[in-house]
Amino acid sequence: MKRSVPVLIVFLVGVLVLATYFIESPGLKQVGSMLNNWGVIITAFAVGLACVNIIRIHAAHIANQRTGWINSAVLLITMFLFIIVGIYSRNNPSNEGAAELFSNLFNYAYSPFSATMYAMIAFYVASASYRAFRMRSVEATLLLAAAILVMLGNAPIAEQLWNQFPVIGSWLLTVINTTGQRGIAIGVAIGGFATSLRILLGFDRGHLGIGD
Amino acid sequence: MIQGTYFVLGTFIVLGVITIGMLLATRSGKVTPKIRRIPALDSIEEAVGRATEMGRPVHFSPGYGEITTSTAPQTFASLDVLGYVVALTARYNTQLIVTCKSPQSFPMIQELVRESYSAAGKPDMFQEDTVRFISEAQFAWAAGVLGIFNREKVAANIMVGYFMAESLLFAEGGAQVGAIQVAGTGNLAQTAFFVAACDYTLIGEELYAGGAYLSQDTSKVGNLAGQDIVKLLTIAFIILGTILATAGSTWLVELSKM
Amino acid sequence: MNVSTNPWVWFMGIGMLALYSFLYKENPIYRLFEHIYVGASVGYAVVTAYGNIVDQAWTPLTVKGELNLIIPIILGLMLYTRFFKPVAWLSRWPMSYLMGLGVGISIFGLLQSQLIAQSRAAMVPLVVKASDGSFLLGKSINNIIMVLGVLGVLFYFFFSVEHKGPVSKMANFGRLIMMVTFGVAFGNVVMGRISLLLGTISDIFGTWLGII
Amino acid sequence: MWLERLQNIDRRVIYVVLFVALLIPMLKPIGIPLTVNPTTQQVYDLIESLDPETDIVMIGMDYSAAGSADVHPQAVAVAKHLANRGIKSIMVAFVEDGPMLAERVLKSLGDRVVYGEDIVNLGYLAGGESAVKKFIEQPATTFTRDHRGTPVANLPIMKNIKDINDITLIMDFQTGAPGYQEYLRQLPPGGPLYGVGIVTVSVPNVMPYLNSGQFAGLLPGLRGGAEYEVLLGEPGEGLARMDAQSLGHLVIIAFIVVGNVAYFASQRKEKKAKG
Repeated sequence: MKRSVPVLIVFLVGVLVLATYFIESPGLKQVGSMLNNWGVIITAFAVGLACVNIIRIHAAHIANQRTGWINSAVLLITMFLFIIVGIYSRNNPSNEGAAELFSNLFNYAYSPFSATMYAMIAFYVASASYRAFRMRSVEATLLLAAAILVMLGNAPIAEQLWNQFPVIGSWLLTVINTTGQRGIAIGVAIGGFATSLRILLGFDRGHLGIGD
Repeated sequence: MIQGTYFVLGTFIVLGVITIGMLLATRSGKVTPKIRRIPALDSIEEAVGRATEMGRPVHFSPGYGEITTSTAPQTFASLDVLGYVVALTARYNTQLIVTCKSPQSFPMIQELVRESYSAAGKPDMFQEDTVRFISEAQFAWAAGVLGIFNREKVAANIMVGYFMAESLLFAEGGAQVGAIQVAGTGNLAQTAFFVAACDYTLIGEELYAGGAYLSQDTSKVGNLAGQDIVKLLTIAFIILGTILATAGSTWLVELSKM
Repeated sequence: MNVSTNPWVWFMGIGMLALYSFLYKENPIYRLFEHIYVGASVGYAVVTAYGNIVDQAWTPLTVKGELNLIIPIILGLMLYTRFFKPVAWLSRWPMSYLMGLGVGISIFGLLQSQLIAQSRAAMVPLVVKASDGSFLLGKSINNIIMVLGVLGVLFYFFFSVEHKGPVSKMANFGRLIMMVTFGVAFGNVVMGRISLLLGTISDIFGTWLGII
Repeated sequence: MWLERLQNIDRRVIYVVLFVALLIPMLKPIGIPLTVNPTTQQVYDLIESLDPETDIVMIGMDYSAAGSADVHPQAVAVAKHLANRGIKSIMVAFVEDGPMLAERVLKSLGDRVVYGEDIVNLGYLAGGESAVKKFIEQPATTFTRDHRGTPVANLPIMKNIKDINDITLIMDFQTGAPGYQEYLRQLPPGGPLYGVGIVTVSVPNVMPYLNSGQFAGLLPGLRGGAEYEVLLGEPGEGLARMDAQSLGHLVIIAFIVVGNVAYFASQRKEKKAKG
C-alpha cells in the first residue's frame, strides 16, 4: 500500500492525461478534463501547507520565547489579518468597507513590500558589477563585452551617442542569444522528457520520498 | 488520432524506447557508459582540500531545495553532489556546514548528511548544527547565509541546485571572504553571475549530469547516455533539415508538422 | 511638495524604507517589516486558494451536485496527513496525483512546442537570397552561426563521450556561444532590476512624499 | 594610494551613487528620444488590425506584484489601446496577484470602458499549467463568478465566448511561471494568437520562441511599455522612467570599468613586485 499505490497513481493519471493529447475520443477527453480539474482543486489545498508550516515554526518561537519571538507574533497577526479580511470580503461582496480594507492591505503592504525586496537586488547588481565582473579569462571577457553592449543597446541615451549601439545589442540578442538559448532549450526538453518518463514509469521514486 | 500529432507520437515512441532502453541496459550491466570529466566537479575536491589546509569549514547550499515543484530535479541532483561532499569532508576531517531554505527538504537533507557520515565511518562528524534551517523567506535566508560566511570564515563554498536572485549575493559574499567557489544551477538567468564570480561553474544540464556522475547510480547514468543518443538524433535531424532548407525543400518541416 | 495624508501611504513608505535599511545593515526594524511581509504573502495566498476551493469545488459539489468533486477534496485534505506521523504516508497519494498529472500534461508540449518546434526553427537555409536572386551575405552568416551554434551547444552537453577532436571543437564553440548568451542575460538583468528599483522610487518619492 | 582606494570602494558608496543617479532623472526628466523596437510595433499593429465587432482579446494577468514595475506599464498601455479601439477583452490570472493588479489596470482605464460589457476581470485560478489547460478547454465555464463577485451569467461580454477559438488574441503579461512555456504547451494548433509582455530579465529566454514564430509579438519589460506609450501617443509611467533607466545603465557600466581598471592596475603592480 505505502509503496505501490503512489507509483500506480502517477502512472494511471499520467498515462490517461497524456493519451488525451493523441487520441480523438470525446469520452477520453472528458476523463482528461475531469482529472485535470481535480488537480486544480488539489493544488489549491496545497497552498495551506505553507501556512501550517509557518504556524508551526512561529508558534514554537513564541511558545519558547526565542529571541525575536515578537516578530513571529507580528508575522502570525499579519497573516491572520489578511486571511480574515480577505475571506470575509469574499463572502460578503456587498460590504464595500471590507473590500476596500483588503485592497489597501494588498496595495499598501503586500505589493510595495514585495516590490522592495526584489528591487533591492538592483543595488547588489551594482556592487557585483564593480567587484565580480573582471576580465579574468577569455570567457569572462566575452561575457562582459556582451553584457556591456546589450546594456548600451538597451539604454536610449547610448543611442544618442552612437546610433549603432541598438543594432549591435539587437544582433547579440536576436542572433547569438537566440542560438544559445535554443541549444539549451532543446537540451532541457530532452532532459525534461527523460525525467518525466522515468517518473511516469516509476523509476524515479525519490520524488515521492520512497527510496528503493 | 488527433490531426497533427503523428510526428509527435513517433518521436515519443522512439525517444522513449531509447532513454528507457539505455536505462534498463545499464542497470542490468549490458552496457557501461562512461560519463566524461566535468571540470567543475573535479574542482570540488580541490576546494575541500584547500579548506582542510586552512583549517576552515566548507559550506554547501542546495539552493531553494524544493521537492514538489518543477525545480525538484535540480534539488535531487544537488543532493547527489552533497553526498559526495560529505564523503570528501569525512575523508579530510573538515567541518561542513549545510544551509537550508525549504522546510520540506530540511529533514531529508539532515538524514542524508547523517547517513553519509555514518557510511564513511565517521558518525561523530555529524553535529546538531551541521545542517541548519535558516528561513523560508528568500532574503532572510540570504542574509543568514551571508552571516555564516563572515562569522565562520568559510574557505570553500559549494552552491549546487536551483537559485534565483540570491545567486549574486552568495557568490559575492563568498568572494569577499576569499572562499574558493564551485556553483551550478539550471536557472540560466543566474548562471551569468556564477560564471563571473565563481571559480568553477556547472552550466545547464551539467548539473543533472553531475548528479549521475557522482552518485554512479546506474539508472541515472544509463538514462543520461540515452539522452546523448537522443541528442545525436536531434543533431542529425537539424543537419538534414538545414541541408534540405538550403536546397529549397521544406519536406522535413512539413513532415514534422504531420 | 504634496506629502500624502493617507495613513496607508505612510505605512507603505515607512515599511519600504525599513526594508531598504537592510542595505546599510541588518537591523530590528528591517526584521519587523520582513516578518510583516512574509505574513502578508502567506495570508494573501491562503485567501486566493480559499476562493478557488469554494468556486471550483465546494459550490459545484453542494449546489450543482457534481459528486466527483468529493475525490479531489479528500485528496486535498490528505495532503495534511503529513503532520500526523502514523498516517503521514497517506500524503503521498495526492502528491503522486499532482506529479502524475504534471507529467501527463507536459510531455506532449515538451516534445511538440519545445523539442520539435525549436529543432525545426533551427533548420534555416545557409545561403540566403533576396527575392531578386541576389546573395545576402549578412543573413547567410547569421544563419550559419545559428545552425553551428545550436549544434555546438548540443555537442557541449554530450556527457557519455570524451570531448576530443572535432567533438571538442564544436563543444568549445558551443561554450563560447553560451558565454555571450550569459552576457546578454546579465545585460537584461541590469535593465530589469533597475526597472523594479524605479518602481519603488516612484512609490516613495511620488505616492508618499509627492516630490515626483 | 589612489589605486587602493579604487579597489576598495565601500559597497554603500556604490549604492548611494546608483540611487542618486536614478533619483535625479526621476525628479527632472530630460526626455531622451526613444526608438520603437520592431517587436513592440508588431503588437501594436496586430491590435490595430483587430475588428471591434468580432474580435475578443484575452489579457493574461500573469505577473506578480513584486515584478509589476517592469510589466504593469505595458498592461496599462495595451488595455488603453484596446479600450480606445472598442475591442472587448477579458482579464484572466493564473498568478495569485493577477486579479488585484487587474483592478489597478481597470482603474487607469477610467470611463473608457463599461465593466461587464467591454471588459471583465475574471479572477485567479490556482493550479499552474493545469489551470491554463482547464481554461483553454472551457473558457466559458471555468469561472462561475468574476473577481468582484458577479455571476458570470450576468456579464454580457461572456455571452460572446463559447470556446477558446472565440478569442482572437491572448496578450499574456508575465513575470514567471505559469507563463509562455505553459501556454505554448497547452494551446491547440490553430488556436488563438499568443503574444507576450514579459519582464526584462526573461527577454533573452523567450527569443527562440519569437524567432520560430510561436509568438505573435513581444513587449520587452519597462522599455516595451514605454515604447507602447509612444505608439499610443499617451505618455505614462513607462516613458517617465526611461531617462532614469539610461542613467542607471551608464552607472553600472562605469562600475564595471572602474572595477576592471583597479583589477588590472593591481595585477601589474603585483607582477612588478614579483619581477
